[in-house]
Amino acid sequence: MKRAARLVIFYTCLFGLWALLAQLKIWPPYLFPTPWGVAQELYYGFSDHSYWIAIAVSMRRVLIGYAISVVAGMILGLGVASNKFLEETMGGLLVSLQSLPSICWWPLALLWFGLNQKAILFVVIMGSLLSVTLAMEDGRKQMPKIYGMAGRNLGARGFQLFWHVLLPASLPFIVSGLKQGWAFAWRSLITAEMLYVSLGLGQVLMMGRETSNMNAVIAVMILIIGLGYIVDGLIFKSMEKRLQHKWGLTAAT
Amino acid sequence: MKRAARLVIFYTCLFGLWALLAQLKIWPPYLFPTPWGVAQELYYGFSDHSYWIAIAVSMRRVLIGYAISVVAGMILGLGVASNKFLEETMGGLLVSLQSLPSICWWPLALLWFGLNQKAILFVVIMGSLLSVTLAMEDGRKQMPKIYGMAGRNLGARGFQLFWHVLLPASLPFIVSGLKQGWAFAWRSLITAEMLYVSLGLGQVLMMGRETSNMNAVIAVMILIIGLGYIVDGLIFKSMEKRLQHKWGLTAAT
Amino acid sequence: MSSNIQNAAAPIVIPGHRSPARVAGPRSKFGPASIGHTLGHVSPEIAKVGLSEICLSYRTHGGERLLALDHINLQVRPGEFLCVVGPSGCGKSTLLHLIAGLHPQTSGQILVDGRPVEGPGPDRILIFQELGLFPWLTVGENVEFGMKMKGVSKAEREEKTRYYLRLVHLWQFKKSYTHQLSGGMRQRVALARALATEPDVLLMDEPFAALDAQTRDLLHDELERIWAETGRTIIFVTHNVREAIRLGDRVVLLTFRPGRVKREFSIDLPRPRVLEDVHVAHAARAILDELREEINRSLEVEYSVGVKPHLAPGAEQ
Amino acid sequence: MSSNIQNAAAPIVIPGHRSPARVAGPRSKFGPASIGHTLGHVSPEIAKVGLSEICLSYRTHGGERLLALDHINLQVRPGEFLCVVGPSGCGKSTLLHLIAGLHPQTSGQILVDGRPVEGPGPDRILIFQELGLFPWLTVGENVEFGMKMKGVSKAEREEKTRYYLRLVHLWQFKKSYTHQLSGGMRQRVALARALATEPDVLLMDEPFAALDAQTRDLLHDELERIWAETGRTIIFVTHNVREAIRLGDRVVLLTFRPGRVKREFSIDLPRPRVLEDVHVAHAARAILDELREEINRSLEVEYSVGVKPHLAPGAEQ
Amino acid sequence: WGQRTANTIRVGAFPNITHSQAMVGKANGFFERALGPGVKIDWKTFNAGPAAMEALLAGAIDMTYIGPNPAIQGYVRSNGEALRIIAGATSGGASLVVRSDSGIQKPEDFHGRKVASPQQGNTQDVALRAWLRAHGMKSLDKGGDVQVIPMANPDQLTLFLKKELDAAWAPEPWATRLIREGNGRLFLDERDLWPQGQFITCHLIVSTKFLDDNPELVKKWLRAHVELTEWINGHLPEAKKILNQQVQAETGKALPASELDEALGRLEVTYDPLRSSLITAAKSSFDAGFLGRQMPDLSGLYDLTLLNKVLAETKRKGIQ
Ligand SMILES: Nc1ncnc2c1ncn2[C@@H]1O[C@H](COP(=O)(O)OP(=O)(O)OP(=O)(O)O)[C@@H](O)[C@H]1O
Ligand SMILES: Nc1ncnc2c1ncn2[C@@H]1O[C@H](COP(=O)(O)OP(=O)(O)OP(=O)(O)O)[C@@H](O)[C@H]1O
Ligand SMILES: [Mg+2]
Ligand SMILES: [Mg+2]
Repeated sequence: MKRAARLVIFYTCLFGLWALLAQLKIWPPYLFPTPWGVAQELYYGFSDHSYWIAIAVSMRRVLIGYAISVVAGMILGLGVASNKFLEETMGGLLVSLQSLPSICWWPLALLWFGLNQKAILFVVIMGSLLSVTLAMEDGRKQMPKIYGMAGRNLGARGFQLFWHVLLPASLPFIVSGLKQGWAFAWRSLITAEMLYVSLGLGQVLMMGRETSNMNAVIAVMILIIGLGYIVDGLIFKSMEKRLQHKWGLTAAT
Repeated sequence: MKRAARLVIFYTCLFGLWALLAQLKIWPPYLFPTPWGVAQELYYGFSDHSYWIAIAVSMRRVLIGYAISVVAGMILGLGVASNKFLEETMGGLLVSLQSLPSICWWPLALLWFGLNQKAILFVVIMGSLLSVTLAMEDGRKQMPKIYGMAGRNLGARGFQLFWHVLLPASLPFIVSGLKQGWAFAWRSLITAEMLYVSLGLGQVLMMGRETSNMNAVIAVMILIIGLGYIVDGLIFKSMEKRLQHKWGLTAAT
Repeated sequence: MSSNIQNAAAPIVIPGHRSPARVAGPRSKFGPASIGHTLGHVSPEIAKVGLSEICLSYRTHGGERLLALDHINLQVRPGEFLCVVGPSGCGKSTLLHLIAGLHPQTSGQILVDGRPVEGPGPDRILIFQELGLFPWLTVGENVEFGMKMKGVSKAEREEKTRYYLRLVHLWQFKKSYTHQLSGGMRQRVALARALATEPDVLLMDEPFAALDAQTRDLLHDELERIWAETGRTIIFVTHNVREAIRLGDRVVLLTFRPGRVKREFSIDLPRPRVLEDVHVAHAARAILDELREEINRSLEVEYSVGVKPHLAPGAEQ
Repeated sequence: MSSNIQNAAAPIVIPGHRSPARVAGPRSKFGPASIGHTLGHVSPEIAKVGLSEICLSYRTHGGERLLALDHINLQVRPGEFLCVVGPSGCGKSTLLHLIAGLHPQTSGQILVDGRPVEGPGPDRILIFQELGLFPWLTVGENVEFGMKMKGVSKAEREEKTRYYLRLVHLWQFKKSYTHQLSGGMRQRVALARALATEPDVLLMDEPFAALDAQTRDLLHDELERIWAETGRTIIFVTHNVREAIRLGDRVVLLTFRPGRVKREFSIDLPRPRVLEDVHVAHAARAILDELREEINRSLEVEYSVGVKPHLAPGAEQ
Repeated sequence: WGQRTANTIRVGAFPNITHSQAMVGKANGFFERALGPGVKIDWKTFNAGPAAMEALLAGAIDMTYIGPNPAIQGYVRSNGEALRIIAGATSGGASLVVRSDSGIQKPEDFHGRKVASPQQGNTQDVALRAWLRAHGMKSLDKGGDVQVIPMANPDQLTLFLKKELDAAWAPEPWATRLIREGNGRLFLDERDLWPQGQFITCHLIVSTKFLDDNPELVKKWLRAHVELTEWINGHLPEAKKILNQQVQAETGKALPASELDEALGRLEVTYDPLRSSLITAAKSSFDAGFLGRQMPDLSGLYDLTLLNKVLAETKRKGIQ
């Protein structure tokens, strides 16, 4: 109950501040939209279903792309952390490859897949894959040695060792990295959707910008934040809670 | 020596593969540039100093923006992890705010700062700040409880506790998060530099796209990768080495 | 023999029943209460550490609660060397955590110097059973840590670090990281770290468990000397009854889950005592007998819900 | 008394000098070599575990190397219960790690069943001094872990988990996570986990260090019973000399850094033995005397470079 | 012809008034009807030239409406292989707008000012630089004192309002928006700089391969394109309505009627590719340093045979 109250207070204050700033008219409303302008935009967007469609399309893309990134990133990360050759060669490139803006991958995506969903998925995957890989590698490397030793000592080998020991032992790292990967995936998706208009929130954002419709821009921001909030709550927060419960990272009394 | 040899082999193979693919002419060279085309582009870019300037300008921006993000992100992350109110309100928003593409911050940056370096810095900071915050928060939360207890038991309080215990205890997480933040900073920088052309590698990339000059696009990619590689080696790798040495995460025999 | 050990007050606390501490309880068969100081008379006012009606329960799986400590009443005199023994899992570590102020108790009150404990303080330093050394610091820096937090000057810190690292025979390893040490060496670093902070109250949770007999003996002597010289109050948890008798002014025996004070023994043997001494052995027997009772009770709990695996008849120690 | 303990072979190995194991060394004053089986005759062929000329050095700060084990020669018979004692930091844990195949030795050869050790194997299970329990698994899942890796069926796993958790009195805690256990309880989980895997060779690194006397006694009996019933080979590291004598067929004493085999004692006391027994106490004294020599040597090393802090005269145990 | 003709044609366009034929044709199904039932049109929407050009070069689309600059760049980069311009689409529609309170009255007032263009090296950017040069001024990066700031159109509006920009060379509808919403004033209509007030803003390009493989299809498209162009010119009010509806459908926001009128008033819909204006623009682009070290040969850029065939068949005047 108290938690809910605190949340209500926080968001009320936030919106109040926004409304106040908008009311003061320091900036004209098409530069600094009012909450009610944005609310109206959201209302229209939802009532003509265009926002629902945009959300459905973008969520589908980001979820598929992200899921592939997570699986592939984990495998890659494990490879990099356990294979000396890969570590020396790929390992040093992970951070820098991850620094490449998504737009760099777009020509390649077009070349390989043409203008379609796959190209967008490719950009999303390239945007988040190496982030997950990095997290996995770091998790694997910075995991206390004792877990690996205990696992091997008890007979775990190869995939078993990975699945039953290395993965759970580095889960605290991985969960942290997964969040970053999620953010990367969204950003890449929006970039891709802005390059090639094919529904999705990126399109709404682009069009809002193209038509100088700040209400729409803010509406999309709110939608992205809202979706992130839900996913964070459903996936990451609950993973963290489980982790903290198991590992005893919260007070138990 | 062996390490160097392996690296040489790896990169030779990589370029060989590239050259081979380019030589096979599966795709025309304006889609899939040849290594020598890119080499020439790099040569011209460096000999007329434009790449040097672009690198200097971009590096300066990314380093300043990133440094600010790191400091502010750590403070914020610690706040979020230790203050219940902040955690419940801000904490749930971190992932979703971090998911916002940089382009969303750009109108705000223009509004607040106008046309100058600060606007670009703002975008870079907004791009990486919350990533560092997330890492710090996760590090702080998933740190084994015993360190905090031992620190408090030995009389550490407030800032002392943060500086001497919480920070070093969560350093493995933080280093991992710093890498992700670095990647975010670069991506945001390039986005900003593409929106408002003011020297920098983003401009070179933009021009490459504008003029359908894939050689220039690949050249910029190589420059970004190269810079990332150097920074990774100078900063992150050495931080990791130190950490692994201290914490005994590498074999000691 | 029997005059050397004295059962001062062992109120058997009935669960949920609030019995005041320190009323006369059943006397131990080892001797009259008249010998030695009467522990029952440590009033809460003069006590260095006073626990009254302390309960603590942990959350466990499925939302149940596990009662770890049940109405603990205990007064520790200033300068007293109190040893706490009890079966594994009875709540000894928990008790020290509470006194150190690391968690809040579920109910009851803990007073140190007459003031309620509201968190950790530099006057009470705990040696954790898990040690809690900082892996990012060298051995020397670990030992310095508490002093640094107190603001001790660099020169003094260095001097004390040397002194205490020598004391635990680890001066040579001052620049090593903790992962480079053996189990026993780590335990000695934790000991040095706590001693170097020079607190009023030293809370020690099985600090010698990983040490070989000889090293432990040497450190017993050192600890006793430091205690005698500085007048510190020490609460010492151990599973080794002889060790408790070797060191303690008084030994408190906790019951098996939930932990209650089953009995207190006042140890009046002259110091320095010797671990292998017959008097110590004899005194230990009395405590061990009580302890065995507790263990048997724990086995009953354990096996009350199923078939008992083959168990050899209880051994003698 | 003196017939109960036998110093079988204690070749004092000179550093760097390759002396064959098991040649006759100086005899202990406790008795002739004729009593009990002659340990010197365990040939490498029939040995379950054979170490020859094992050296191990660790990298330390500043690039120096610390010699932890120095030309260790040791043959363990199939079904033997070998105890290893030695001063803290002498290399006992390191030795077990090597046999478990967790690091490579610097030089020398380790044979198990005549084959060189090339990594960990399910035939050799180690109980780590740091336990190495998995915090993401419940107590029950931790115990099951090794069996799961071996591919034991679910039903059998459950049965064994119950059996071994009962054995260590923790069946009630099967659904708890390890952070919810006390130090001693964790140690018992690690014990159950290793026993449940039912390896040929059990390597135990101070497995009872955190247990109270009574619980330890019970587990001594259980361990001895399991050993007798299954004919497992056990290498048992302890800092408790009495415990070594209570359990071992043979006790090996390692020297202070670098660890060498200082002396071996064959324990011929009839089983079951009792920890508090005078025979055990008497036998312990011999080993303790040797141990004291080592500790004194360690102190010399420690204080050779500075002022010695006040040290009480060596205690008696 | 022996080639199997495609049954799908992938066409790019922007939801923008300079892409009038595409928007109107999309809205009323004009092209579908013209191509017949056997051919499916796969419309791809882009926001900017480079993305459309990337897609064309990568073979992800067959044909697109696009501005002159990306077309030249694509042609030059592919050594004349990848694409051909086959018809014009719109002419005009770019203006130099100054902020009303900037105090700029005559060209000399531009000294020391900040002037925006949409993108470095794009059509308007090149026009701006050429115009500055013609008036004896140079941009900052060429040693002059006029600060040419390439930046996205929406951001120009923001900065007009923040009074951080003094002028902008902008395409429609942005020029109109800058005037109406950004407190701007029309300083120069680019049409005034060109003979007959015509210069190419958007044209239709097709990938060479598609053109070679499917000339019939392309021809059908061109015929529809020509007819649609004339229809629009003949039914302007109706066309405007359809155009605005389509733009709203794709961008979520319609232009206010008056803005639309004003913007379209500076535009002309035409199928004439206005080759000479493109060649002139390419020359300026080369002078500004955006076309490499050597003036490229643009002789093969146009392939107007099909257009001329269509024009001849429908008894219209051909284009040289
Ligand atoms: N964090 C926790 N969550 C739940 N239960 C806990 C927790 N910590 C301890 N317990 C339970 O509390 C009881 C007492 O634990 P404590 O560590 O105080 O025992 P102890 O007397 O120190 O035992 P030992 O001698 O084995 O160290 C145990 O039964 C244990 O299972
Ligand atoms: N990872 C390591 N790096 C460097 N030195 C190490 C490392 N592990 C152990 N040592 C050193 O090796 C020596 C032997 O350590 P080991 O843990 O084998 O001792 P031990 O006999 O088990 O001692 P204890 O009884 O205290 O557990 C010690 O001096 C220790 O400092
Ligand atoms: Mg404990
Ligand atoms: Mg050890």
